[in-house]
Order: sequence, then C-alpha cells, then structure tokens
Amino acid sequence: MEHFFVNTAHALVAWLTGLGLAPGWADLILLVVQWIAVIIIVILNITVLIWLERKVSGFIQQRLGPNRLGPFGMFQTIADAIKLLTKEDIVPSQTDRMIFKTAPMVFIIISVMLYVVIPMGDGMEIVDLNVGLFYFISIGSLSTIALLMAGWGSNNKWSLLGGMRSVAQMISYEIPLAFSLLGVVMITGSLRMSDIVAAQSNIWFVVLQPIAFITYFISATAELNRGPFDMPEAEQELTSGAYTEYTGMRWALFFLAEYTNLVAVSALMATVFFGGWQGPWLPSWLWIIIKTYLILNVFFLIKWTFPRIRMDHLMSFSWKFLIPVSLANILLTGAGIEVLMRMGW
Amino acid sequence: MYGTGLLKGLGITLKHTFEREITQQYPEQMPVLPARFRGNLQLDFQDCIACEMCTKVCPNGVLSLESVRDDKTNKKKLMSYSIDFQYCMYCNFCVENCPKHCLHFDHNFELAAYDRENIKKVYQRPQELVTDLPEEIVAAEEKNQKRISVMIGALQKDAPKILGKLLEDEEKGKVLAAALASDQDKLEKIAVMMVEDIEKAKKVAGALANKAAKDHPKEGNVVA
Amino acid sequence: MSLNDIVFIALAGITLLAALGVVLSRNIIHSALFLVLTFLGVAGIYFQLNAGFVGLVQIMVYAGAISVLIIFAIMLVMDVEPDQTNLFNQSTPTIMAGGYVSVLLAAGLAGAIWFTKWPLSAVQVGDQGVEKLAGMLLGPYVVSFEVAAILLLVAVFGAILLAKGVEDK
Amino acid sequence: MAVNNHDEEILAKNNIIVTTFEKLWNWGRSRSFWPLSYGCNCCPIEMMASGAARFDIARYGYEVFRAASRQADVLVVAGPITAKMKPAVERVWAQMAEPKWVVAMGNCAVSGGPFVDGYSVLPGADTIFHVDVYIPGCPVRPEAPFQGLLELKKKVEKQ
Repeated sequence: MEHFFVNTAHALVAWLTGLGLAPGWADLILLVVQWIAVIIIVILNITVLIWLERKVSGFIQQRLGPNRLGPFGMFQTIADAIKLLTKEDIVPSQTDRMIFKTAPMVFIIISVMLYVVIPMGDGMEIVDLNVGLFYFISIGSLSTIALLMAGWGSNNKWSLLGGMRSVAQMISYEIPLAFSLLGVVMITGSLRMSDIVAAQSNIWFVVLQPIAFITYFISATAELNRGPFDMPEAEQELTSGAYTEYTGMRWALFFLAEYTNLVAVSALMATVFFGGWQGPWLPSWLWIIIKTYLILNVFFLIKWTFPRIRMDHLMSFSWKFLIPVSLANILLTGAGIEVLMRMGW
Repeated sequence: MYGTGLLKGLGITLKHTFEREITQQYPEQMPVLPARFRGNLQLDFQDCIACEMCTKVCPNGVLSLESVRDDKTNKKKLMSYSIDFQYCMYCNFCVENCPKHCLHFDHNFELAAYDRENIKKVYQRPQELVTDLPEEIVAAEEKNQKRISVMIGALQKDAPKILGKLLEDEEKGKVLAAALASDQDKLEKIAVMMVEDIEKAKKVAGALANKAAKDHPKEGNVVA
Repeated sequence: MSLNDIVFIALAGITLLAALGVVLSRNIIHSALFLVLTFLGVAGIYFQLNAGFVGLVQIMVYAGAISVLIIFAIMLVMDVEPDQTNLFNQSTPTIMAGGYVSVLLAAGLAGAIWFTKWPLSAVQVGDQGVEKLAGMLLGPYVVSFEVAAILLLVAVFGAILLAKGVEDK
Repeated sequence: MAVNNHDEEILAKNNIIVTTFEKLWNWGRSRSFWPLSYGCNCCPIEMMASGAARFDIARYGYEVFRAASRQADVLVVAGPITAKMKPAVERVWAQMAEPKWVVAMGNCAVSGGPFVDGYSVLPGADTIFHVDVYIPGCPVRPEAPFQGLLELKKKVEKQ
C-alpha cells in the first residue's frame, strides 16, 4: 500500500513512453493527470469537509447537525451542491463584468495551485521544488487579488469594503506568516519540502519551534479569513463582504476555494510542524490525511468558539504583537543554532 | 497571562463536544409541552349557547358565529362558528370569558397551510344536532335536503339537459356534463348551488364549462 | 519546435498581450489587473530559465504586494466613472513626441539585442540557485545587503512620521 | 415547470432523462433551503431558537441563514411588513436568485395579525408576493417553521 500511488505514476509514464512518446511529453501528461487527480480530490474532500464542519459545529453546541440525508447526513452537501448548480446565475447590471466573472475562477485556480508542492506521501509531491515553502507563501499571497477583484467588480459598497478589509488583513498577516516559517527553514537549511519532512524524522518542529507554530497558526487563520478573523465576511455588518453579489455556482466557487485554501494550509502545517507523512505502521499518505484532518478539527473548534474580533484590534495585533514576536523567534533560533554548532552538534 | 482565557474557552467547547446532544428530533419525537401551552383554538359545539361573549371580547375579530333564536324557549341555537386563526394573538380572552367553558386551546401547533383560506376553521352544526333546532328551521332544512337530493338524482339521470337549461346553451351543457360525469363531488356541489342560489350556480357552471371546453375539446365531441 | 519553445511563446505572448492591455485599457483598474498578469508572465519566464527563486520573488513582491498596493491606492482615491480613468491624450504634438520616443526606444533595444553576441554557457544551471544566492548575499555582499535593509527601515520610519504628522506645541 | 402526470407519461415513453433530472434537482433543492430572515421581534426569536440546540434546524440542512439575499432560497417573513419596509422587502425579493420561495411565519406575516387595521401595516405578505407556505401562530413554536419548511419540501418535490 505504501507506494501504491507512486507505482501507478511510474507505470503510467512507462506505458506512455512504451507507446513511443518522448519522455518530456510523457511527464507533461503525467502532470496533467496529477492536476486532474488533485482537482477531483479537492472537490470530494470538500464535500466531506463541509459536512464535517456542520457536524462538528453541531456537536460543539450539543446539537446533532445534518442527519436526515444518507448515513449521518453525509449527502447533505451533495444536495446543497445540486441546488447551487441549478440556481439562477445573476450578474448585476452595473458590475464590472469582466472582473466580476473572472474573480471566482482566479481564486479557485490559485487555491488549487497550492497543492503542487505539498508532499502527500513519501515521494508524492507533484513537483519537489527547491523553493517549495517559498512557492507556497508567494502563491498564497496572490489570492488577495482575487478578493480585491470580487470586491471591486461587484460595484457594491459592502463588497468593496469587504474586499479592502480582506486585503488589509491578508497583507498584514502575510508577514508574520512568512517570518514564522523562517525559523523552520533556518533549522533545516532548505526550502525544499522533502528536506523539511526528512529533518523531522527524530523530532517534530512543533517541539523545537513552539513560538513559530503559534504565530503561524494565528496568522494562517487570519490569512484564510476564518473565524475569529472573518472580518471581511462579517455577516452582521457587511452581509457577505466581497461575496455579497455572487449567486449559485459563482459563490460556490469562492466557498470551494476557501475550503481548498484551508485544507492546503492545514496540510502545510502538518508537513512543516508535525512531521509530514512520517509515522509508524500506516502508509505515509494516510498519515498526512490523519494529521491534516486533526488540524482541521482544531480550526473548526476555534471558529465555533471565539467571537469575531474588531478590525483595528486585528490589525494592531498583527503589527504590534505577531511581527515582533516572530522576529524575536528568528533571532532566538539563530542564536540557538549558533550555540549548538559551537557546542559541536 | 495572555491566552489563558482563550484556552479556557476552547476547553469549554471541547467539553461540550463530547457531551450528550439535547436535540429533540421533532417530526418523530414530539416536544413535551407545558399544560397551559396555547396551540390551536377548539370549540365544543354542543356546549356553546351562542352568547357571543367570545366574539365581543376578541380584540382582533377572530371569532364569528351564526345563530338562530328559538322562540319557544327564547334561547339561541348556534348554527355555525368560525375561527379565523390568522388574526389570533393567543390572548386567551375568549377562553376566560366563555361562561360554558366550551372554548379551549389544545396542544397542536402544526398549522402550516398552503393557502390562507385553509387556516380559517368553520364549525358547521353537526347533522345529529340539527333536530335540536326550532321546528320551522328543521322543516326548512329537511325540505332543502330533499330538494338537493332530488336535484342530484336528476343531474345523475340527465345531466346534459339540465345543465344545458342552466347555461341556456345545449352544447355547453353537453360539454360540462361530459366533464363532470367522472366527478361526482363537483356534480353534487352544483346541485346544492342550484337549489340555494341559482345565479351563483349559473356563474360557476359557466366557468366550469368554459374550462372543460378548453381542456378537452375532443372528448366532449366524442360524447356528443 | 520543442515543448520548451511552445511554453516560452505562450508565456511571452501572455506577457506582451497583458502589457498592451495595461496601456490600452480605458479603465485604470483593468490596467492594474493586466499589470498583475504581466508580472505573472515575467515570473513564468524566470521559472523557465530555472531561476525559481527570482520568479517567486517576482510573484510575491510584484504581483502579490506592489500591484495590490497600486489597486488599493486607486480604489481609495478614485471617485469618478471608472471607464474614464485612463484616457488617451488627444493632442497631436503629444502623440508625435510619444511616437518618436517609442520608435527610438524600440529601435535601440532591437539593435542592442541584434548586435550583442549571446554566449551560451557550458555550465548547466543547477538546482542550487537559492543556496548560492544566500551565500552571496550574506558572504561577499553582506555590507550592501545590510545597507539596503537599513535604507528600507529608514524609509518605513519616515513614512510613519509623515503619516502621523508633527504635533504643534 | 409544470409537468403533469399526463405529460410525464408521454415523456417517460420518449425521453425519460428529462423527468429524472427534474426529480434530482427538486431533490437537491427541497433538501437545501437556505433561509433569508426578515422579522421584527417575537417570531425571529423563535426562529433563532429553532437554530439552537434543542430544536436544531441543521438536521434538515436548512441551517445556513444567509445574510446576503443573492445566496438564499427561502425568504422567511417573520414579522409584519410595514408600508415603509415594503420597498426594501420587494427589493430583497427581487435580488434573490431563482428558484425562490416565500414562507410567511407568524400571524403578522400571514395576515397582518393584530395590526391588520393599521394604516402603516400591510395585510399579509401575500399582498406583495405569492406566499408558498403560511405558518400561523403568535408567535409560532420553534417546531412550527420545521413543519412549514417540510410542507414546502413536499410542495417543491412535486414541482
């Protein structure tokens, strides 16, 4: 079971080259197949995930959550998807049509692109970039543009305010996000994901870098626009923020992209701080799924526990607390590495 | 220390996650309602003395009733009682003021309806209580019933002719008769109308005939 | 034509078309968004040249931060019809002067590219770009690196000071 | 779309796929009503209670109370519509995407209730749009909207 997916990929390439294709083209086709696989996994996973969040939020409030459709209400998301697919598609007349229509697509494409570098098992990265971690951060920073496009294109005050809020928030929290990961990079000496996983074979980085983990967790929550940092969506004041004017499937694409981002960030957290796919007995790809889902549950718990915090508190928390702390963490890590190297480790 | 409050909050939600759910599964498991819960307003028809205390006290004009006076005993008899529930605000005045305690709220709260007309509840005098009324009314009612049954019989025997006469158009009568042949209920309703209010019957029959002519032009011709 | 060529032509085409879009759009927000696409195309070309780190810096700094800043600034200051924010100058002398400068620039660039000998390096560009870059920045060029950092810090402080203003006594 | 039994028989002979898709869509739609809430004081409180732990509207999958009208399916009118509020309600209703339904919850929404004679209150939500399900009550119990929505579900399934 361990090498099932890797062997399948090798077999596919071998078969394609056997048909007389040049190796470059065979690799390209493999890449396309991997992309399609990622998209299918993302969509299936999100069906489960939305059900899980509704169920978990129910349990937190001592409710039952969806339980009418299928076993434990698992088909609830399918019903929602069918409904959203058949909803009327409204493009309001005064919108900036080009931007309004492309924004959800940009958002979902960027979210799916994050999966390229995540090691989903032993040797199961789509591309093992030598700058993998940096790739994740910089592609993640692009999603601000999609939200700005949605906010501007809708030609709606709430949308614009929501878009601007989310951009202000995401730009501020990107800095502690990147800085907190720097500590890990300093210890590993590499931005390559497989190196980071390999460096954790003895001890997880969450033990070596607790401060970095906490700052990363907080800023990742803010970066995902999830509660308690969901100011851009704030239903009570901005109806739905940047998504206010979107109907049916366009809105569903935004929703899909948000959950895709959530899973990607959780998987990255599992990779960087919790030893990635490493674990005893079970196959490696199962381990990363288990770890990702545990982290996702913590995200759910946090969202359904804390009330939304105020916009100015949000910003000052990032600039006045998280950034200094993550910088201090870098200093501490550097000093620690230097001391340990002098001691002859 | 920063963050202890957050952890405490997380702990509380985590604790609740593993506690027993308190949800009542409504359609299968009905809620246990307190004894004085006010659901649907009900009337005990026999006990009502048509004193109209309830209709007078009702602030929203929910209740209305029809009654006849029995000259011999000088007492009113209730003919029909209607509760237009969509205006009710559950103030309980009618129940409190009813001298015979024949109004009460039951525990039924499932009142959803597709039409506003269906919310209104009308109590007609039940058949077994009709004999209780003053003689001339009973006699009139009996006569009426007889006429209706005769009319129904006639309609069942020779519908096209009677309906044609009613509509003053034989073709239409035939069409309508063909359409109503399979619909005993409607036939009887038209019969009642013809006895009680001939103008209304004409109107309704005309509308029905037009509709029938539109829906099944061929079938009507075949019968003809 | 190899796969490499096809990818290059696609990327260069996207970049050029997006750059034209920046210039020709009548709506300044559209211009700014085309600018993002231009940056992404350039980043793609960096990737193709095996300079992944530079490409990612391009994405993060230019596409992710600077263009967002541009769009943000436009949104904050704009209060007119969006379709009339990026109009062309209609006066003949301006058009002629602009045309002259662009022809001159294009000719200069084309000549420079045409007459330069592009030596093909025998050394394969490896996968170790990041390590080499880090070694350079923190080795021989550490002083200039730090000076640049201090300059940026001073600029940030200056911006804060300007934004806060000086209190009257 | 009105497909009656007669048509369905003909369709079943020629093109069974059409009817199955209709059924699939109605299946999805009827199980995922996302309410858009409107209300004043008492019925909305009961509506909130219906989302809470003891009653739990989430069991049917109807718990996604959207704040934006574009993403909602069912407009739950839980309160009297005043003359001043009428344009706003009409606008929100126009903003909602098809297919959409209206549920009048509570006597004020059904008929105007105690305010029916007032100069400023509309006599019922059906004066401005077609109401699919009326839920009388003053205020309704938290279970009553469940019954109303389940009635609406039956109606949508038959559509």
